[in-house]
Amino acid sequence: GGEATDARDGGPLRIGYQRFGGLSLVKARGTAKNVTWSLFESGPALTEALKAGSIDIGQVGEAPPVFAAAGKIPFSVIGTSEPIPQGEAVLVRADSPYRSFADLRGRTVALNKGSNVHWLLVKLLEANKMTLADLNVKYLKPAEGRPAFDNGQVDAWIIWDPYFALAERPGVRVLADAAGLAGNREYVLAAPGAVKNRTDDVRAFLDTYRETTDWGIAHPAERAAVLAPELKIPLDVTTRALARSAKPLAPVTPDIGRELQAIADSFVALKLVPGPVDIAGRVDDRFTEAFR
Amino acid sequence: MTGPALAEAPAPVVPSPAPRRPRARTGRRWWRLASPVALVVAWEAAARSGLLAAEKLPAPSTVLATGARLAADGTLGTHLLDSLTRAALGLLIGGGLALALGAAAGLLRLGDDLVDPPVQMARMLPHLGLVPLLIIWVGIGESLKVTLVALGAFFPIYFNLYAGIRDIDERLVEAARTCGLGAAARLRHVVLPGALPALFLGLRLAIGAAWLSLVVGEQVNAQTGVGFLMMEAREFSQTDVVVLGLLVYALLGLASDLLIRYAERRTLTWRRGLRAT
Amino acid sequence: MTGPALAEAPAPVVPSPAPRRPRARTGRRWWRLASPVALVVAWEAAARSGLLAAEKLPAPSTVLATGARLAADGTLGTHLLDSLTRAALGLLIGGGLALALGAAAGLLRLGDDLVDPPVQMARMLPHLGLVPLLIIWVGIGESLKVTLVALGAFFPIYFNLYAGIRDIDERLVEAARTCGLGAAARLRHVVLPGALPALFLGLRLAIGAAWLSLVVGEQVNAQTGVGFLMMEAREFSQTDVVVLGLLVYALLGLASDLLIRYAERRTLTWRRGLRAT
Amino acid sequence: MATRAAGDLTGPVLTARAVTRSFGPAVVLAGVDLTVAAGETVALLGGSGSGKSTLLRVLAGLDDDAGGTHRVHGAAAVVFQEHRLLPWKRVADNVALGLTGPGVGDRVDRALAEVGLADRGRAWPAELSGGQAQRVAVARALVREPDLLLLDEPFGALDALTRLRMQGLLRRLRAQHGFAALLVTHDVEEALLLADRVLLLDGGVIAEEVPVGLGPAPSPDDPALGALRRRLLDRLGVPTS
Amino acid sequence: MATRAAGDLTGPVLTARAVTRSFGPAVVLAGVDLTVAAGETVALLGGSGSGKSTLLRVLAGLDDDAGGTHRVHGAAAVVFQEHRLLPWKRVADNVALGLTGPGVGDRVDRALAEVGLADRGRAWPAELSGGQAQRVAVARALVREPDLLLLDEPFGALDALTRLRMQGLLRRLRAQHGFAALLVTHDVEEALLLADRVLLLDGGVIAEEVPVGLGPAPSPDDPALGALRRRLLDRLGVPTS
Ligand SMILES: Nc1ncnc2c1ncn2[C@@H]1O[C@H](COP(=O)(O)OP(=O)(O)OP(=O)(O)O)[C@@H](O)[C@H]1O
Ligand SMILES: Nc1ncnc2c1ncn2[C@@H]1O[C@H](COP(=O)(O)OP(=O)(O)OP(=O)(O)O)[C@@H](O)[C@H]1O
Ligand SMILES: [Mg+2]
Ligand SMILES: [Mg+2]
Repeated sequence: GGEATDARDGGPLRIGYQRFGGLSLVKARGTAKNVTWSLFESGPALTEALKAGSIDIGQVGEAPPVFAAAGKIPFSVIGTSEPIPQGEAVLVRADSPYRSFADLRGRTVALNKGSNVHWLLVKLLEANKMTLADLNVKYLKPAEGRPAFDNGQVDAWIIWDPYFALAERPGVRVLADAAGLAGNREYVLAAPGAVKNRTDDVRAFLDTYRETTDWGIAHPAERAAVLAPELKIPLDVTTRALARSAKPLAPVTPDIGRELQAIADSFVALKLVPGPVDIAGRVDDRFTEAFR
Repeated sequence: MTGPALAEAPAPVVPSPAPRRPRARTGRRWWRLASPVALVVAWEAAARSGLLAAEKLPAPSTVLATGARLAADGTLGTHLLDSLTRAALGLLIGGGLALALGAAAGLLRLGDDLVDPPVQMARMLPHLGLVPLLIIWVGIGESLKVTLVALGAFFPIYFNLYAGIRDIDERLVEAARTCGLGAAARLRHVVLPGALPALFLGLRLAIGAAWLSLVVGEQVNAQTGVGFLMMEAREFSQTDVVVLGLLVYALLGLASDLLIRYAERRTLTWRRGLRAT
Repeated sequence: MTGPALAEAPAPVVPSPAPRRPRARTGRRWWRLASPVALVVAWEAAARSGLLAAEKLPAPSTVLATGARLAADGTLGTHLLDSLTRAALGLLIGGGLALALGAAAGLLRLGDDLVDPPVQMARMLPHLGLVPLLIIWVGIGESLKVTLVALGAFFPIYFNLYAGIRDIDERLVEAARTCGLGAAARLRHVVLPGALPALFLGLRLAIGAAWLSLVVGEQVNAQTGVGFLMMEAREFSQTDVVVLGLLVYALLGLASDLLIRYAERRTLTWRRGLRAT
Repeated sequence: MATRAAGDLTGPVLTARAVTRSFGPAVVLAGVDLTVAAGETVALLGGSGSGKSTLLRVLAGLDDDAGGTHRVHGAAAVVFQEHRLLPWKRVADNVALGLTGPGVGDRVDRALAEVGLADRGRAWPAELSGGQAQRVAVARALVREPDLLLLDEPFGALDALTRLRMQGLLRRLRAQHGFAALLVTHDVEEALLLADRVLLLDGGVIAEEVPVGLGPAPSPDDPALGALRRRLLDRLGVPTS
Repeated sequence: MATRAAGDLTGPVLTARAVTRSFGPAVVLAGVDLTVAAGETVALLGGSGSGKSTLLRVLAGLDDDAGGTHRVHGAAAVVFQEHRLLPWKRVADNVALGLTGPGVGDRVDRALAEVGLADRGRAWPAELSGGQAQRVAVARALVREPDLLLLDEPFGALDALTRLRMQGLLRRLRAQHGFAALLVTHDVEEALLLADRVLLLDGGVIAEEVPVGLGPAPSPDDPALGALRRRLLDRLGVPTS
């Protein structure tokens, strides 16, 4: 029941962010005024707080909005980013015999459930004419997937940046990324109360967000220098991850709605989410100005 | 009681009129249901009247309906069975280790010096913190879940057993020694029965800890189990299934408690504590 | 001891030659460090020799170096302080509630009937399962973490207190009654000291549960705390920091144990249990 | 020596009517009637397991399952058959249990001195010998200067000398403070030396009542005492050659 | 009646030399020398807190902190001052504790019958009266037919009649089985009636040794007994008019 709690006028805007999402640069540079920051380990955890009315604005990957909509969580999609297909990938060990995703038939694959990589998996299966039954899927959070992958308990790991960049070491090979398969955009979600009652505050914040993102794209070296200590990741890893994953913001358009709806329908068909989901109707374009 | 007459106190053999006690106790047992029932009724009323928003806490009737649905299609049964298997296995392993080490530390000075300090240090290690290491050591399969349960069950049993053994009246042990009981017999006839109440308490806490650990464990690469059911429901904000899971845990808690109470009644008939007044 | 001579047993006032005991006990306390030290040495040796791969378990020296680094830049201190604050607050709240309810249930028949059944049901609810509901009820801020700690700390204290009260020798309570002690005075002079050993045990278990709960709690929207530090390290597979976190927990466990042992020694001087042989 | 208060004048300090108590099918007390006048000392004899301790518990108001009526007028203090000292309190604190007001420390010290344990105030109960613990329990009862003392074999674990001293103490304090006492004892001699009246509990009822009336400080060699002793021992089934 | 085994012929069943024990600065036993011959009954008298129970514990091998040497030749059984029954075992199981072999049930039943508790075998210790519990403890010691019985006031909580019976029982069993006994008692009469020798513990040492020699079944009216009694009471500090 967010409406009552998230419309507190005057108070700081409550932002939920994930490590390495576009918002973390805003947090790291401290450019936004009158906001509070909450860190979440994954998209599903962030949408859960959205449901509880604990945050006003949050940023997630591709799949979480679909799962959240399936969970009848009240929110609207108010912004997105350019596609980031190089920001997620299927990793295998370099000395493994797998040359393509199809070689993984019958193998164990680890990924985080309900995240952007989940959609990538669906697209990979589709592209290779496989089904979920052809793989032995292990749902592991990033923190669990890494040791499992490193110790050979799974054959492949589908993961996003920065965990992707962190795991990308000698001995690890990228089997495939999302290029040509999934958009891997970031989405900005907002609680309905904030959208309705604090339109101006939200807009001001989004303006800051876009300015900061643009500054980052213009100053990649400084951006990495600011973010590395905030993320507590080595500078070279940060630089590499940012180089491929930091993309400009984009406004939500009907196309975006259709893209999301396709994901949702596909998930429904695969029975990954219960019941039909209307995600296109969640797209709210009243803040598009801020993202152009 | 062997008979109404006392050998050396020839009290008149008048059977006492009304054995009220057992009746009163049965009455009391039912009366203990009052507060849970009242809680559920208040909860249902609050939900129906709209005082309690459905997404904050669904009404008990909703939860029960969900439960009936999941039970009917067999989902609940499967998940429950898997969770129970893991819990039982983990309890067995963790409890067995706790019994062995707790007895060693409680009974033998050498055991105390060797076993207790590392256990004291390990006691505070939270399972969740161990998960990444456990993944490396035991993998992400069933053994991970069972290990977590065993870890959770170990400590309450170990500590209660240790304390229970240390609490035993030394004078009784001495008496047993003078009766010619060797170490093993003393263990069986004095230490074990004396530590039994504490052990039961440890078992109770261990069962709770086992479930808690299982919920942690069933978050990691599980496809079955009540913990998985709840986590999945959490992802789709199906609060009714989450609450159903909690209800299942609560009922399991109650069932295990009744079991332990029964075992206690069977084995601890001799006790008389401070009766509540 | 007031003096060497016993009033009615005019034993010769020969001071006994060697008060060996205290010395022996100190010796024993140091000796208790043997097995933890041995474990650490074996671990270091295994790591150095390459028997234990660094990503399986980093060497103690690596962990210590990491610890020194984090301690030097103040990170460790800040996180520790935040975790300690949360743990203390939660322990205070959960422990206070447990004391009140445990005493009510242990002492009063009405309290037992009203309080105990719901507590028995709630006992099995795993914190993690409650997290989605707690997020809705108390939000994702500090109160969530404190609530989780309080929940974790509640049950061991409640159960041990309850059992401790039930275990008190009824005959001592009777004696106190005949000495004119009212309910409050009996509580203070008989029930409380009698239940104190059990209460200490409950406190030990509660401290462990508090940390465990905190690790769960510090996974949800925390920016500080040892749990957060570990989670962050986990995400980036910094095994040394994870192990450092575990080490911090272990040391906290040891510290709290020493504290409680000290408190026990102060308050439970009168006890003599089965001495380990 | 002060005069003993005449019970009949000030009214009874303890009345019990038709007290019954059974454990399951076993009836231990089948209807006990009992009156103790103020200042009077009554000794209660009876075989082992005849119900003496049970009766004392009932009279002390500790047994809710007993039938019949009983009443203590004034304050009562109890010495149980086991010492029942709180193991977590030092001897002096055990004696002081429940006492308030100024001068408690002094009173406790005096009571301990009277039972010959002046220097054991700071000992733990577990450090006492059997007889010492029993004397502490007696001190704990005496220090509260009650109207009625209920004593369950208070001198059972004492050697002859200490026993005599304690008997003397009891007699002296009774003379000073005029309290009444119900004394369970196994020692017929002790009953006759201390009591104004001896009751015999048998078959769950008071089977015999023997007034003693030997005066305030009887001598053990009084011939009247010999006769009484023989009568009581006879009644108890002890062969008296 | 069978003849008592002459201790000097078969060698001592208990020897103790220079036994010492102190608690902190308080020396309780300052060097006790003691020998008990096979089949001999020795009574140990002493003031309350003089160290009798401490000595018994040492002799039973329960005290590791004691100095000196002591040895029991053969099997010993102990009756402690408190009954020390295991609360979680029924009376019969308490008596049977540690016994093995066929016929244990019968032996236990017989022992319980001998102490007058034939029908309480299935009771819990908490359901016994003080005297009953003490008798069960005696039965537990007797049933194992030891070479040496260490008894710490075994009859302290018994009424006159039961006490006489128990004394008779002890005498009878000793005659039958020829065991030796070290009997701590507060009752000088009892000591003289049961023992071959009476020891007096005082100041941490055996201060006095009195051979009794009244024959196997002395009468309480034996004039020799009167003289011995007076001597012992004198030594204990009790005024004997
Ligand atoms: N809780 C109980 N349950 C069953 N029987 C009991 C219980 N308490 C006492 N009894 C029985 O009641 C009878 C009377 O016991 P009580 O303690 O009053 O005897 P007593 O006269 O004090 O004996 P003693 O002189 O040996 O102390 C005994 O036969 C005892 O076994
Ligand atoms: N654990 C202990 N710590 C300190 N002093 C003790 C301890 N145990 C016994 N004592 C003291 O040792 C002395 C001897 O005690 P013991 O029990 O042997 O006396 P006893 O002769 O059996 O007396 P009683 O006839 O009263 O039973 C007593 O003064 C007692 O206070
Ligand atoms: Mg009695
Ligand atoms: Mg003694």
